[in-house]
Amino acid sequence: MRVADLDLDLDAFSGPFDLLLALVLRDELSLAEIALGEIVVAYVEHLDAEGELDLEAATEFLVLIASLLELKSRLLLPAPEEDEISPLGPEEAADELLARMLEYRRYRDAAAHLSELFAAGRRYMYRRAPLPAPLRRASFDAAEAIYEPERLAVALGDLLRTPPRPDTSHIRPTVSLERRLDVLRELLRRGRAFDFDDAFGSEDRLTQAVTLFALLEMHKRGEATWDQGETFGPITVKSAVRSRESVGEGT
Amino acid sequence: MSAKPVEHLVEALLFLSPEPVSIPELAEALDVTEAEVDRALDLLGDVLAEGKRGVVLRHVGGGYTLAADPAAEEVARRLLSKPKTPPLTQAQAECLAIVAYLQPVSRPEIARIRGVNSESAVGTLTERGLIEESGRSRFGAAVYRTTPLFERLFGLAGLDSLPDPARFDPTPEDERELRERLLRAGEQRAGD
Amino acid sequence: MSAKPVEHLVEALLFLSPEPVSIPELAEALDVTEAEVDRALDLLGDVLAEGKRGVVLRHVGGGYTLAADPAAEEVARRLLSKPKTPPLTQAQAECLAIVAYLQPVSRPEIARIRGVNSESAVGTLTERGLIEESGRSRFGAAVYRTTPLFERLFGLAGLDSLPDPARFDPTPEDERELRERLLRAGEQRAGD
Repeated sequence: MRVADLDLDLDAFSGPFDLLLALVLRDELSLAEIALGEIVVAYVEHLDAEGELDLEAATEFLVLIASLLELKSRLLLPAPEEDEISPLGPEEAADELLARMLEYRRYRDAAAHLSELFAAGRRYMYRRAPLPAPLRRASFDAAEAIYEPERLAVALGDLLRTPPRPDTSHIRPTVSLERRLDVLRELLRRGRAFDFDDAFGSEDRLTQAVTLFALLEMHKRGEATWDQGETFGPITVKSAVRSRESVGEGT
Repeated sequence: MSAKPVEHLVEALLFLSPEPVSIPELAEALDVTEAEVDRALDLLGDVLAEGKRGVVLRHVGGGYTLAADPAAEEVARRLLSKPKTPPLTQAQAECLAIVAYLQPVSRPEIARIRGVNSESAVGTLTERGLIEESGRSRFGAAVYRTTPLFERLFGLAGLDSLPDPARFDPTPEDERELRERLLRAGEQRAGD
Repeated sequence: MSAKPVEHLVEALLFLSPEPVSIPELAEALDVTEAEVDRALDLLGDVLAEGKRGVVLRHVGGGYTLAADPAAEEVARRLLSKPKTPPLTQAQAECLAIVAYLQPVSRPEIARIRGVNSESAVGTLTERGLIEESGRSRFGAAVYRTTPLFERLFGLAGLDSLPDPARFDPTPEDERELRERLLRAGEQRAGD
């Protein structure tokens, strides 16, 4: 878990840690009201529940909580009159710098020495050859039974299995509205009227439904209309077009 | 280079090269004539004759190479041979099962049963000494059988102690011969 | 094995082993005392001293190994078409020195000593196999140590063959002079 997602339930705030940070940084929440100790407790509890220490996350948490503590201490403590941390005197500064320079020099010179060793060492080339085959396998005398014979029988069983038929249930037949419109128009051109059940009774349900939908579309365009004498009775589809020429263009 | 005797340079080259090196290759690398390489190899062959040192000069497969004295094999095994018995992969287990139950069996047959090229698994099994070539099929393909080491590593008293695959057989009612059924199942898988 | 002189078997083992082999390992494989191995290595070292043959005996990386005589380097690179390994840059050498002497050491610590970010040099050294991560510091930073390859490539028998770093410390006079210079520089800056 990322530290940012650490869920907090404090007196003054409840929500994820990163929201708390955002609110504090935008001055929408005063750090003075937040008990930072509670956040630490929440984090330790979270660690306890997790059972293992994610070092990256723990480091991130330490950095964040440390900066919050620093911010808060600045808020709570009176500002110093002037910078109380006096700069190092020239003597101390020189000593500190000297110590660091000496430390660096030691490794710089050791580095020069290593570079010489490297230049000398890389003239030697070593053999890079695989071991001869007999040495790459277990010796017969030392060999112990470490494999399960069962494994071979299972593998053979796997090989005897023929693959199941491919599952095609996810492939759905498609019925094109365009195609159904063409069929309806063709029927009307031939006979001016037809019985829906006679024409489409043997089609599957999807085709029937799309055909019905196509019929509604034609009705809307003024191409077709229908009669149904009684509920669930036969439907007679008729052309609503007076002039044949306008069929297909009547919108 | 000039001061270094040619036979020493040849020794260094053969020492470094994992593969045998031919006389023309040596001559080119050393920028000397093939006759000089020949002479150097003669000298080196005297010094590194079998029994003289720990390393011997060998003439194999169109070139020269250095090898450890065979007398050192036993101690070398003690020092270097970590038993090469890692768990079998599924591909290796399948190939090994096919060889174990059908032996002798050819590589094309193994591939047909598994439905995939099985060269690498067969190679590894051969390398580890679990299977070995036992001749050629009528069509010239290498045929394989299991080795005594295989029986050792599987704790089998003999090949007839192999477990009955019927228990793991998804189509036990089918009474045809195992080989035929495996081939048929493999072809169906490949036909997808 | 009995008839075979120990130094010949040692030679065969070192020839076969891809890594340097220590005296105890040799003694165990050969089933002889370490003193006998010592003696055999002495004999072998005489025969395979630099310049005597094409192969030399080396004591590196905590053990013994064979290498081609450096005189053959050029012809060997030609035969094996192996380019020369690039030398170390100043930054890499410094990082390597810090890791070699202070291991385990973290990257922030390396950066503190060198005074600059050392990410790229540490990365290259890791890639070249000269150093490796060996864990995490208390603060979660990766810590580094040198590898056996480092010892081998630098011809070191072991880490204790690294020269005493005090050897690289400046003399007291140098130190005094350095301090004077720093003080003068500090006064100048303060006077700005």
